[in-house]
Amino acid sequence: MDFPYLSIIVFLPVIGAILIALLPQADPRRIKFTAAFFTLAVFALSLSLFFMFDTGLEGAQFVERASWIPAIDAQYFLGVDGLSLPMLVLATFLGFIAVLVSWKIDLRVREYFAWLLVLETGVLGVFCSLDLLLFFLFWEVEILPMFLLISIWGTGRKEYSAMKFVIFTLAGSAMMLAGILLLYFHGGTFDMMELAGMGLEGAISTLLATAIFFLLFIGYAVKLPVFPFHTWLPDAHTDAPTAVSVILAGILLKMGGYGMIRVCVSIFPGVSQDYAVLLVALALVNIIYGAAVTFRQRDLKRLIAYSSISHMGYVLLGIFALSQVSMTGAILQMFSHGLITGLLFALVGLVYDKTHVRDIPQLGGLARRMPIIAVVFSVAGLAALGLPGTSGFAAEFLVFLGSFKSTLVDGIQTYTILGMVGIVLTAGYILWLLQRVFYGPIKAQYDKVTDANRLEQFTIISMVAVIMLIGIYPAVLTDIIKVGVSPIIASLGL
Amino acid sequence: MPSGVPLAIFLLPFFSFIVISFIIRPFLNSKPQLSGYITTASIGTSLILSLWVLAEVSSAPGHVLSMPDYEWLAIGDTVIRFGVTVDALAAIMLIVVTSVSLLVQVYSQGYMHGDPGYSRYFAFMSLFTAFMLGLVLADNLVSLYVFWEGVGLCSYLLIGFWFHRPAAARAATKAFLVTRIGDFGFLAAILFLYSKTGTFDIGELHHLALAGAIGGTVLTWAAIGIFSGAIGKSAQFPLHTWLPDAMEGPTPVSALIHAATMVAAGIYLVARMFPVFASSLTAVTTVAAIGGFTAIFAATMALVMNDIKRVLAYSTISQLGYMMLGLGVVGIGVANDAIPLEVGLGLGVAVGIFHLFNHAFFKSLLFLGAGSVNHATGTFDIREMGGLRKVMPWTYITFLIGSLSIVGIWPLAGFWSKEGILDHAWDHQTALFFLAMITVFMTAFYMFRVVFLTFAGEYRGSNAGHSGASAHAPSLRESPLVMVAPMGILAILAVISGWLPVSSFLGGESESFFGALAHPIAWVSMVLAALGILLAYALYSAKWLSSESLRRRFAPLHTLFSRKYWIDELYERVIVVRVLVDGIFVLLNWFDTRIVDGIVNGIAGGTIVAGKGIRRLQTGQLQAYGIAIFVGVLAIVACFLIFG
Amino acid sequence: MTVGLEHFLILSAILFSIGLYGALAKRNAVVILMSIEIMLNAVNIAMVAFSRYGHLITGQVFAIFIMVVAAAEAAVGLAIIIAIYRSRETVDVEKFDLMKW
Amino acid sequence: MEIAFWILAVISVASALAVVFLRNIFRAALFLVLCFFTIAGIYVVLHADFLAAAQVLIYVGAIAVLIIFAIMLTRETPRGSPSGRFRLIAFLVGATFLVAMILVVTGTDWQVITEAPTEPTTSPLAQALFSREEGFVLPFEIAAALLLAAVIGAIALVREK
Repeated sequence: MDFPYLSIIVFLPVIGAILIALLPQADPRRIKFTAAFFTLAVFALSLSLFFMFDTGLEGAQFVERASWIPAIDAQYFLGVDGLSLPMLVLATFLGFIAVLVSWKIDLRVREYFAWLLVLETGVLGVFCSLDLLLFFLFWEVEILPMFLLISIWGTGRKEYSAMKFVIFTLAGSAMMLAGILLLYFHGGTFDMMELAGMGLEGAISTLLATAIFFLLFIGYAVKLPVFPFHTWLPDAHTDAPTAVSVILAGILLKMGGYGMIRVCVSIFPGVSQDYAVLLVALALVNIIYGAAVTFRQRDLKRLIAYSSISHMGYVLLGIFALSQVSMTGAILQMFSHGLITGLLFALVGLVYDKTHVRDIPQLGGLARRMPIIAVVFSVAGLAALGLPGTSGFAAEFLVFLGSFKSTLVDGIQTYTILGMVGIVLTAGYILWLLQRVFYGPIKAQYDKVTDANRLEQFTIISMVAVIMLIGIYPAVLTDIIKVGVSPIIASLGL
Repeated sequence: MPSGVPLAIFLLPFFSFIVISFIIRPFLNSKPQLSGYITTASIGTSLILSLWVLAEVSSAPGHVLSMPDYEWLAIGDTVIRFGVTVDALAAIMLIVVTSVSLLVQVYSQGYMHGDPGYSRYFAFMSLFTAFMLGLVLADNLVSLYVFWEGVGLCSYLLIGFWFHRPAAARAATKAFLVTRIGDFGFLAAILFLYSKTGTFDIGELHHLALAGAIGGTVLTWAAIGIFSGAIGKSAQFPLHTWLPDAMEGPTPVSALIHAATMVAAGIYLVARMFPVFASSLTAVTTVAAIGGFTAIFAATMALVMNDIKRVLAYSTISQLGYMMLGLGVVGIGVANDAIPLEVGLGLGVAVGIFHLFNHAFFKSLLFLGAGSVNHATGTFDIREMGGLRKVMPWTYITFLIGSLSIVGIWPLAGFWSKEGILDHAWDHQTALFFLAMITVFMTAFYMFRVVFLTFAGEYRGSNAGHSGASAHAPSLRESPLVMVAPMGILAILAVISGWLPVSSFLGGESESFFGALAHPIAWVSMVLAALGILLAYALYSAKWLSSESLRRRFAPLHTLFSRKYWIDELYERVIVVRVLVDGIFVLLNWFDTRIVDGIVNGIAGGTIVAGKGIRRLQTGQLQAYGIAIFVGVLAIVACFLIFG
Repeated sequence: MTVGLEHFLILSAILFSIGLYGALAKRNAVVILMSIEIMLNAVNIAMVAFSRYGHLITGQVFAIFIMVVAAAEAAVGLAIIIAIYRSRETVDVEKFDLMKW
Repeated sequence: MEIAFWILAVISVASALAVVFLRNIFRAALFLVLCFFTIAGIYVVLHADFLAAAQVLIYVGAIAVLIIFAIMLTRETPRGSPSGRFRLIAFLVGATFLVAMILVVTGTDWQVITEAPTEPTTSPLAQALFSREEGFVLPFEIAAALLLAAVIGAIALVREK
C-alpha cells in the first residue's frame, strides 16, 4: 500500500493534540471542535480502511515497514489484519464518541483534549503495530495520559485510583517487557508475524516457552483484566471522568485480549493448548465471580465496572477455547463490549451529570423525567445481558458455540455451560439496575432533571445503532475477523 | 404463493413497530390513535396473509411448503442459515397469533384509550406480534432462540408498561429473570445438539433424531434442556412464579401474551421438536409429569385467589400443563412403541396444539372479559364485584361462554381438545390421568367461583373513586363496542374452534360431532365439571354452604394455596436474597475488597512501611555513609580474595 | 631484606588506613579534611612506587593530577566548612544532617 | 637508601597517627605538615625528584597553610579534635582494610624492574604530559579549569553575603 493510511491514522490524533496545545485556553469551543474534527477524521479514515480491506487475504494489509533501530533490528512496522481492524475501527469510533461525551468539560479544557488525543494515538498504535518493540512503546504511551486524565479530571479518590491504574499496568508491562526481550533473544526478531510463523516453541525448551508465555500473559491479563489482577478496574472506572471510562472500558481493556491472541496464542499455540484448561477455568472465575460481586455494588459506575470484568471473562473463554468460532466470538465480544459498556458509561455519566447521584438506592423512577436516556440505557443493558438482536448476543453466542464445539480443551463443554450461568446472573443485575434507577415512582428530588440534549442524543443513539447493526448482521464484522483468526487456528494444528 | 409471503407476515407488524417508534412517537405524538390504526391494519393484513398460507399449506403435499433460506453467519465450517418453515404446525400457529393479536389490538384501542403511553403500547404490541410470528416461522434453533428471547423482551416491556408502579417493575424483572433461567437450559441444549450433529436446522434434527443418528443420552439431555426453556416460557412448575405477577401489565397484554401466545410458545417449542422428545422416554415422561403436576398444582392456587386476573393466570398455567401433558403422554406412547411412529408424531403435535388453539381463544376471551370488568369497576378483586350481569350483559355472556369452554362442556371448544388429552393420558399414563381428572373438577370450581362472584348477586364494590388501571373513572356500565366486539368474536371462536379440523390437519385424529359423546371418559369429565360448577354455585351464588366455614375447616390448606406454597418466598427471599445476594455474593464481595484488593493494598502499604523503616538508615551523617562505602569495598575485596 | 615495591605499598596502605580511620572517626570537619589529605598522599605514594618499579612515568603523571584534585578539594572543602561554620557555629559533623531524607 | 626509607616510613606513620589521635587540633595540623615532608622524602627515595619538590610546594606550602587558616577561622581549637561515635567501627573498618590491603600486596606476584630509573624526571614527565601522541594535554587543561573553578567556587562560598 503506497498511501500511509495507518501512519496517518495513528499520528493524526497526536497532531491534533499539538494543535490544541497551541490554541488559546480561552476558547474552549474551538478546542472542542478541533478535537472532534481530528477524531472524526481518524474515524473516517479507519472506516475507509474497513471498506477497502480485502477479506480474501490472510495476513496483514496496508503494511508500512521501515527500519527503526537497525542495531537491534527493531522496525517501524504497521499493518492491520482481521484481528486488529475491528479493534482499530472500534477505537477510532469510541475516540470520537469520547470527545462528544466530554463536551461539558470546563476544567483546563485544552490540556484535557490534548491528553485525550494523545491517549488515542497510544491505543491506535497498539492495534496497528506488528513490531513487538513498537507495540510495547505504544502500550506504554497510553499510561501517562490516563494517569493525568484520571487524577486531574476525575472524582472521588482520583489520585489513589490513577496511581493504582499506573502501578498495575506498569507491573504488567514489566512482565511483558521481560517476555518480549526473551522472545527477541530466542527468536532474534521483534517482528510479530515472523515470530508467529517460525515455530519458536519447538526451538526452545518447554519450560522457557511456558515462562515467556506467562510473562506475556500476565501483562495482558492485568489489562483485560483477569482475576485476581482486576481490582484496579473498579477504582479507575469509578473515579475517572466519563469519557475516560468510555475509553477505558471500550478500548483499553481490549488491548489485553488483543495482546493475548496476537502474541500469546499466535506465538505459543502449544503452550496455549497445554494451559487452556487452567485459563478457561480462570475465565469462569471472571465470569461468575465478577457477576456475583457486581450484585453487591451500589455505585452505578462501579457496578458497570464489575460487569466488565464478568464480560471480559467471555473473551478469555473464547480465546482459550481455541476454536475458530470461539476466537471470532471473543473478538466480536471485545468489539461489542466496547460499544455496550462504553455506552453504559456514557449514560451513567449523563445520569450523574443531571442528578449528581451515582448511589443506586438514592435513584429511582428516572424514566419519567429522562425517557430517552432510560430507553437507551435499557437497550444497552439488554445488549449487555445478551439479548438477541444486539451485538452482545451475537458475540456471546459465538463464544459459547465455539467453546462448546472446541476439541482442543478437555471438559470444555462443562466449562462452557458453567460460563453460561453468567448470562442469567447478568440478566439479574442489569434488570435489577434498570428497575432501581429508572422504574418505580419518581423521587421528589428528581422532578426537575432533564433528558439528554441533542448532542447527547446523537452520541448515544449512534452507539445504539452500531450495537443493533452488529447484532442483526454480525457477518459485517465476523467476515473480517475470521480472516485474522484462521492462521492462528491453523497453527494450532487442527 | 410467492416466497415473500411468510416473510411479509412477520415483517408487517415489525414495520408497524418501526413506524410507530421512529415516526409517530417523535413527530406525531399528538395523534396517538394513528399507532392503534397502523398496528391493527398491519396485523389484519398479516392475518389475511396467514389465511392464504394456511390455504396453500393445506393443499401442499405433506402439508409442507419449502422456502428459501439465507446465510446469516459463516465462520469456517460453522454456517448459520436463517429461513422460514411453513408447515401445518406453523400455519395453525400463524392463525392463532394473528387472529388473537388482531382482536386484542382492536380491544386495546378502547381499553388503553387516553393512556399517556398509548403509542408505546402499540409499538410494543406490534413488536411482540412480529417476534411471535418470527418464532413460529423459524426453521432453525438459532433464529427460534432469537425470537424466543425477543418475545420475552416484549413480555418484559409490556408487563412493566406502567413502569412507575413498583409492582409492575418488579414483576417485569421477575418475568424476564425466571424465563431466562429456563432459556439457559434451552441455549445449552441448542449448543449441545449442534456440537453433536453439526446443524441447527430443525428439519435435519428431526431426521437425525428419528434415524437414530443421535445417541440416546444426548437426545435425552438435549430434550430436557429444550424443555427447560419451555418450562420457563410456559410457566410450568418450578418456574411458574412469574406468570401470576405478570398480571401487573395491561389486561389486553395478559390476554395476548400471557394467555394465548407467548406462554404457549413453550408448548409450540416442544411440539416443534417433538421427534427429538419422542425419541427419549425419559424426556417425554418428564414432559408429561411436569405438565400433569403443573396442571393440578396451579389449579389448587387458582381455587383461592381473589384477584380475577390471578385466577386466570393460574388457570393458564394449569391449562398449559394440560398441553404439556398431552404432548408428553402421546410421546410416552410413541417411545413405548404403543403408538406407531409415523402416526404418533403427528398425533402428539395435534393433541397438544389443538388445546393450545382452543385455549388461545377462550382464555384471551376470559382475559378481555376481566379487562372489561375492570374497565367498569376499576378493580380486579372479585370480592368487590358482584351483580355485574345486569349492567354488563355482553361481558357476562361472553365470559360465561369462555368459562364453559375452559371447563370442557360439550360441544364447546375446550371439550374437544381436553378430551383428546385425557384419552391419551388414560391410555399411556394412568396416574397422570387421575391428576388431570381432579384438575377438571377444580377448573370448573374456580372458574365458576369467579363467574358467580363477579356477575351474580349484588354489587359489593364500595368506593367508586377507586383509581384503577384504566384511565377512566370507574362507572358501572358496559364497555364500548370497540371492546365488546372483539369479545363477541372470541366468544364465537370459543364455541366453534373445537369443531374446526385442526387436529386432523396437524396429523391427529378427529371425532365426529356426536361421536365424542360415546366415550365414557368424556362423560366422567363432564360430570366432574358439573360437580365443580354445582359446588361453586352452592357456595357463592345460592349460599347453601358458607364459604367462610369451609375455609376455616381447611385453614391450613387454604393458607398453603393462597400463599402459593411459599414458593415465591422460597425463591425470592430465601434463594435469591438470603443465599445469593445477601449470602454468597456478600462473601465474594468481601473477598474481593478485603482479600484480593486487600493483598494489593497490603503490598502497597507494606512498601510504604518498609520505606519508612529503611529511611532510618539515611541518617544524614557523612561518616556513616563513609563507613558503609568502605564496608562495601571490603566486601568486594573479600569476594575477590575468597572466590577470585 | 631489601626495600622493594611491597614495602612502599604497605606503607601506603598503612597511611591510607590511618587516614580512613581519621576520616570516619573524627568529629571535627577540618580534621576529617586533613585525614582525607593523608589518604590522598598514601595513594600518591603507591602511584609513585608503581612508577618507580614499573618504569612508567604515567604513575607520576597521575600523582600530579591527584595533587591538583587534592588542592582543589582542599580549597572548596575548607570553604564549605567555613560557610557551614558561619551558618551553624560548629564544624562538628555529627551535628550536620543536611543529607537526611 | 633503605635506612632512609625506614626512617621516613616510621616518621610518616607516626605523624599520621598523631594527626588522627592528637586532641589538640593545631598540633595535629603541624604533624600533618611533618607527614607531608616525610612523604616528600619518600618520593626522593623513589627517584621522583620533581614530585618531591611539588609535594613540598603544594602540600606543605599551600594546603597546610589553608588548613591552618581554616582552623583559625573556625575557632574550634578549644574543643579540640574529639572522636565521634563511630570510632570503634571506623577503627575496625580501617584495620580490616589494612589487613586486606596487606594480604593483597603480599599475595600478588609483582613484576618489578629493580634498577633505578633515570633522573631527573622533570623532562620525561613533561613529555608524558604534553607530548602530541600519548600525552595528557586535555586532562591537563581540564585540571587547570578545575582549579580555576575550585578557586572561584571557594571564593563564592566564603564571600560575606
